[in-house]
Amino acid sequence: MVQFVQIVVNGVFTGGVYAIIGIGLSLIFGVMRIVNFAHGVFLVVGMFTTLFFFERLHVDPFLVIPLVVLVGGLLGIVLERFLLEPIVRAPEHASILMTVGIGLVLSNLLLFAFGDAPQIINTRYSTSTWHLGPITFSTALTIAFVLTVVVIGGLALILERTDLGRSIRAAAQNADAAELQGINTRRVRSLVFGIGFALAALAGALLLPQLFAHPSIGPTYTLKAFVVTVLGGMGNVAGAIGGGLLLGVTESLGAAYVSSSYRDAFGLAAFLLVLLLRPAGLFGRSRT
Amino acid sequence: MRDPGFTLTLRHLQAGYGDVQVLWDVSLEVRPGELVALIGANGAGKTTTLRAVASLLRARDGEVQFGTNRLDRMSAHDIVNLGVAMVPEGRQLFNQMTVEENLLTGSSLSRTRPLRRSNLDRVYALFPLLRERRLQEASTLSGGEQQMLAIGRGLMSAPRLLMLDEPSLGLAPTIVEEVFGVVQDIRREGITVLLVEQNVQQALRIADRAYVLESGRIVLAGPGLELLQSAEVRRAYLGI
Amino acid sequence: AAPASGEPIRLGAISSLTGSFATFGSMERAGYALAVDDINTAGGINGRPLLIDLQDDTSNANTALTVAEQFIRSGVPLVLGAYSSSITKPLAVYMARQRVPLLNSNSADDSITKPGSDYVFRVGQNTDAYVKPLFGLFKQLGGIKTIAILVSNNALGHSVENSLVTQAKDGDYQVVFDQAYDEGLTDFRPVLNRIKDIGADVLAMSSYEADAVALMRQIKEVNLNAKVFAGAGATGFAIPSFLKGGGEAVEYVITSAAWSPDVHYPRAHELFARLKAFMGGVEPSYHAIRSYAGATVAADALRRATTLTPEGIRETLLATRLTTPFGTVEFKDFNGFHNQNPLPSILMQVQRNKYITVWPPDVAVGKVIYPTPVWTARK
Amino acid sequence: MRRTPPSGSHPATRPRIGAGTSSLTGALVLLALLTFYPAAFPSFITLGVTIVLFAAMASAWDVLGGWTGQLSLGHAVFVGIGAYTMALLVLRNGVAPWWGAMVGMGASVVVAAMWGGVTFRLRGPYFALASIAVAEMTRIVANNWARLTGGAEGISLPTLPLFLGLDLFSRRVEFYMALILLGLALAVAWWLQRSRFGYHLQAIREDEDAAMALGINPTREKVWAFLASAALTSLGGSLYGIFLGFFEPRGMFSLDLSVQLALMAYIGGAGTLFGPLIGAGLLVGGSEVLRIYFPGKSLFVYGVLIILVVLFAPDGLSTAVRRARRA
Amino acid sequence: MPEVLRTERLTRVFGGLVAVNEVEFAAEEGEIVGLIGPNGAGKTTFFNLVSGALRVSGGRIFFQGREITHAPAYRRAELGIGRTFQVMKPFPRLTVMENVLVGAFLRHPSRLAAERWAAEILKMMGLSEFAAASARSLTTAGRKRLEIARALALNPTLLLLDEVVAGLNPVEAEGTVELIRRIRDRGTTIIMVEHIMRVIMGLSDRIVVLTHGRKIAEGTPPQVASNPDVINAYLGTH
Ligand SMILES: Nc1ncnc2c1ncn2[C@@H]1O[C@H](COP(=O)(O)OP(=O)(O)OP(=O)(O)O)[C@@H](O)[C@H]1O
Ligand SMILES: Nc1ncnc2c1ncn2[C@@H]1O[C@H](COP(=O)(O)OP(=O)(O)OP(=O)(O)O)[C@@H](O)[C@H]1O
Ligand SMILES: [Mg+2]
Ligand SMILES: [Mg+2]
Repeated sequence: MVQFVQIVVNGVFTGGVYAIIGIGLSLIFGVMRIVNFAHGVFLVVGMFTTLFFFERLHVDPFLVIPLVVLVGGLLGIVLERFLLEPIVRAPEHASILMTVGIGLVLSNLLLFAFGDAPQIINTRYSTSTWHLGPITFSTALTIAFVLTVVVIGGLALILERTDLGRSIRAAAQNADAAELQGINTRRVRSLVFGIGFALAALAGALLLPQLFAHPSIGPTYTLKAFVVTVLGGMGNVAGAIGGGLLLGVTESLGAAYVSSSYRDAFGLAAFLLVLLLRPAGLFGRSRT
Repeated sequence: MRDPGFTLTLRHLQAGYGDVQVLWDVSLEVRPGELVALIGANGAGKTTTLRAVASLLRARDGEVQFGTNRLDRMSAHDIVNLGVAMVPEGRQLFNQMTVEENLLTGSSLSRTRPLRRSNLDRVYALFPLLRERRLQEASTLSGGEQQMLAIGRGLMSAPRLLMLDEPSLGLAPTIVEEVFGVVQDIRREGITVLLVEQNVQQALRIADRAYVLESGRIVLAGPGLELLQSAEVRRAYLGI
Repeated sequence: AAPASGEPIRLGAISSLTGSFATFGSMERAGYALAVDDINTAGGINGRPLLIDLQDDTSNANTALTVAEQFIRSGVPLVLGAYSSSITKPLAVYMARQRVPLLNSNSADDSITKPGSDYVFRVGQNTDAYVKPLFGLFKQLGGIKTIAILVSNNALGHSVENSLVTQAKDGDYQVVFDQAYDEGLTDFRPVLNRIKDIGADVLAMSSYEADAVALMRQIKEVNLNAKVFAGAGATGFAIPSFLKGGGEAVEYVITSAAWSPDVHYPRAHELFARLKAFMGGVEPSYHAIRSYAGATVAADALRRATTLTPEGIRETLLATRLTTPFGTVEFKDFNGFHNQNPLPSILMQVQRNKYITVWPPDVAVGKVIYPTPVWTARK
Repeated sequence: MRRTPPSGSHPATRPRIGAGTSSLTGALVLLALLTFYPAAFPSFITLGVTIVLFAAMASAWDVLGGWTGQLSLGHAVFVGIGAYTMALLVLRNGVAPWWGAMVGMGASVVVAAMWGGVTFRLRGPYFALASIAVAEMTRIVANNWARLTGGAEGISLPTLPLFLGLDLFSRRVEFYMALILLGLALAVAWWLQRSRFGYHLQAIREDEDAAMALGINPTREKVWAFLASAALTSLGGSLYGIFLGFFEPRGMFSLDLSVQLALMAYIGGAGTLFGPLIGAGLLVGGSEVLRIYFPGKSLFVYGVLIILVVLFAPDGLSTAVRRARRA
Repeated sequence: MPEVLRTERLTRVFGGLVAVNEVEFAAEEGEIVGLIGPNGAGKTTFFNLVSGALRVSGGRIFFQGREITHAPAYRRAELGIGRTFQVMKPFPRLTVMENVLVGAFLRHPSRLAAERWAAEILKMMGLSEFAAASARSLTTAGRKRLEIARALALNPTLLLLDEVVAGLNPVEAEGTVELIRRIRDRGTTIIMVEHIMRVIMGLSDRIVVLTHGRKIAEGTPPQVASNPDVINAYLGTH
């Protein structure tokens, strides 16, 4: 029983990390209808940025988060301005191809800048834990989890409740009409892409103390992000938490009690089922 | 309270899509407080004219001026800030947002936010159906309900100049009456109106002045009632 | 001897200089480059300089095949490469068909030389060789009965797994847990909790670079104890970044390795230092040394060959017996392997965040610390 | 005042009807020219095989992705099924590879029918995401089900019987086989361009509801398109398996491979006759050129190339060229 | 006259809203039936139910005596129900000709015959000169005609027209009215939704009035026009 609880708890906390991996992707899809294949690479950019500051400034990786988020945001805005804005009226797949290209270019730039060895940092809490009765919690995962909930909650609130949020959604759904309401849709798109990139970078910063950074690891994260967001509902920001948790727990239980070699398959099976049965995501309003 | 001094002037406007030129030479004027109708056959370029004014479409040549501002050099959202609102053809709603969210989006500029509550009440008073459907997603509204929402959203920004593109399209007769009533009310409040309508008779009846657009050129202009009597208009647009 | 001069003799080499295996490509490049330098300053191939034309396969098998065709068409008598088994295998199939020898240094999969082909030669150890010393050590230590196996779900991992299972059976050890995990975003906690539940004297693992650190960290986190934590497939457990990234979590881990600077082969220490300098201060892994050895072996064969044709070189390779800084290289048939270098591998243990060679006894420079202290007893 | 016509419009922006014959000639000339490739570039036959084979598979992808508008990012499944079925039958049952390829085609068709039947009610990006999931799951199963597939270690093909007296491992033979496959794929695309079935597919792509109102059963037509696409891709996979001689699930069922096929079709121009061919030529041939001229930087430059094409020809190169020629 | 369409207690619910409420409706061969009612009354929903674009919540639908309540949309098109969409749905990347051709293939599997048939329909709809233009470039009126043309290509027994006159000026509207008469004269039964009274009163043999999803009146144009309920709910006193 303790073991079962432990495994579920692990799943939940890993799920928190998954949520933060997916959230930027979900936002960018929800608002810009872009299926962002570069998302995982953005995350890796966040990892390397953290690494860079960590090694230069010799401070705790969690302390450089604001800097990393800022860098991510700016990069996102620049990319949007110069590469995505020009194709805003092109067919849907053009943006997919564009993000594939962006991902290749970014990961190779990382390769030139940081070399091709996997980078691992060792911090106090990389392996530290705290306990609640017989259950063990990873400190790094806990910090990541709390930050995730705060960030996603805040973002969801902004999108649902504020004028800014409504403007963002309006620009997403009908750019011309949004312009006619005085919304600067170009700026909104840049902003959203910037936020999306910043969120991915944040995820990278949160993950670095536990996992490693490598220029070519991006696609793995992209795939995870797809799964998370579909489970939670593409574009449904708050749903990403639910999607992440569901994925985390499914994988944990599957890996522990069935077989770890099929771990990813459990998540994918859940993903496919949700797609088929509730296309709007488990936590979205169903449109049918 | 009448707004002083903001006249909309189009001078020799040319515009089009891709390699197709639609507007060849459009000059017209809408003075403060006026209700001006723009009529013409399908494809004459009425919508294109409004889109060019709103800067949704770049003019190829000519000028669009509102007061002292050159609209053709501004971006669409900045024009809205000057107080020029447009209710576009084909509704153009925010489909995945609720009725109320659509309306609120219409008043998100700092200039209009203070008036938000009262504007919302006014729109709901005008179209009670919309109040009933407040929390429904715009995409699931009936055609007519969508039209009401589009007009309502346009009013939410408390404009100086309101451009309406076929507001009566697809509305039930009683509602059409109401909409034309609303248009006149709006004008009475001092808001300038540029109206594009296929319901030529009604439009000319309430318009101070009207222009007739044909193949991208203004071919006739004059007071609404006068045009209504014109043999040419009657034959070409009223089928009488 | 005087430095080589005249018309160079050209060999082809294929490695992953870009793409997902680029980490190892840069190691191979360093090894080849230093070897060519050394060979040519020492008189080259009977006076003529050696030229290794190193081409990037972009971590992609199609590209490797395209490059191989161009090499063969341009008359290269021998090709060196590639790094990843997934590229080396199709390459080996093609080279064998074209009857041009392929000299591989770094792919570890057993299946490259088992059953192998007449045209494929491997300098590096196979996974059987990685696993073997572990069991030698276990026997010496005593008190070990049960083994849990956790490997990455790829060719190398399964190859190690097979070697472990077979050799465990031969030595009468009981395999109490045996699973593979998917690479990538690695949350090992669920599996580790299972293993903790089951309990085993040895946890034998095989992982690429980065997973190895994550694995050890999470072992510490879930407080999983064993008498021995073993990196049975070398790779991720036997490279410098394992120490750097793992910190105290990797202390006492015993890993098999192809090579260490401790070994008593000639010029081993010196070469290690030169490679490090060549790579701008990055610590070379054993892959660089093995590539160096591969190039040396190739040069040796060229020197001895009567004709510089693929067939001539293939025949000379068969008679290779050469001591390199990496160790003795010869190509033998044994246990189903064909043209495989039978060099044993060594074991190193992490002690005070350094690799200390602990096995076999004749090269060991330190003593094994055994059993591994439980996590709670460490500070 | 003149009475203006009820609707105004502009002359042909896309004169497609009747364009069929000239593009047919084009295709035949192209195929004829390609038959000289091995003689002209004897050191680059491997490259030629790769280009022609990927062109054929990208064209096959395009039947579903371009003509029907169902963006699949899981077509590697069929490449894998084609390669594995053929190889396993050769290895385990001694079945000749061409029969194995036929069986693989059948297996792919069955898989496509089930896959399509289940996921075709998903629209737009959701279908694409589902296809990624299907392919990844297939990869994981193939990787783990060692008893069936040989597992993660992969399988290699030993000697193969001669095919009509030809050595299937000869690059030259492989080239002509790939060319025949490309011819087949082009024939299908040419037929789609003008047949009722092709129009049905395009109608579904443009607006499924409207298509249904015109008596088209979208699910059925999409499934047919999927079957055709899967069958052709599977043949390509069998040939690819022979070409490689060794393969493992992570390569054969990889997302990367699926994305590449889609990329080729889109870059060249999806839903056009020559688009996928142009895309394959550019991406495969181009990356070889880049590899030689930008050693170490080729993937970077490749990425830049994709970005440039999307920026300046978002509808694909063949569409851009056609537009440029008209202007 | 044989009955072409009949619905029994046809009902459709959206969440809490009953958009079509137990509607009994019938149309006979060769009739033009006008369907009117306030905005949101359920007219388009009714069309969607009859054409199969939406599933029914209750009740039954018969076409030429055959029950089609649960038949899929494409099957109904095959049987002979053609429709236009209020929110127009052209195939934008196909030419005008190709748009019609897609429908024409249903009755004419051979391409040549289909093309001939499509050309004929384009001519009838006055769209011939735009045959090679892309559907995207048509104006509102053009697109409305294209909607009709496409539906006509099916050679339908029953044609559902949803506001095909709205947005046309009176002269253009007259042209479309003329067209609709011609279609009827070829034997096609027509049900049309329209808010322009001049058009609907002039064209319809019979008019059915919906409000809040319920049928509140039915009869000849003069009967309906003078029905106080209809005046109250829809026409207004103006
Ligand atoms: N996006 C577009 N691309 C190409 N041509 C267009 C586009 N939009 C409109 N046109 C063309 O421009 C011309 C004028 O169209 P516009 O919409 O301004 O006419 P309109 O007077 O508003 O007609 P309607 O009464 O039908 O709304 C038409 O010939 C139309 O075909
Ligand atoms: N998918 C849906 N979900 C929820 N409500 C819907 C949906 N579709 C339609 N409705 C509602 O059903 C009612 C009937 O809509 P319908 O489109 O049938 O009206 P209509 O009679 O065609 O009106 P109009 O004349 O304005 O086009 C409307 O109130 C509309 O808001
Ligand atoms: Mg218009
Ligand atoms: Mg309607």
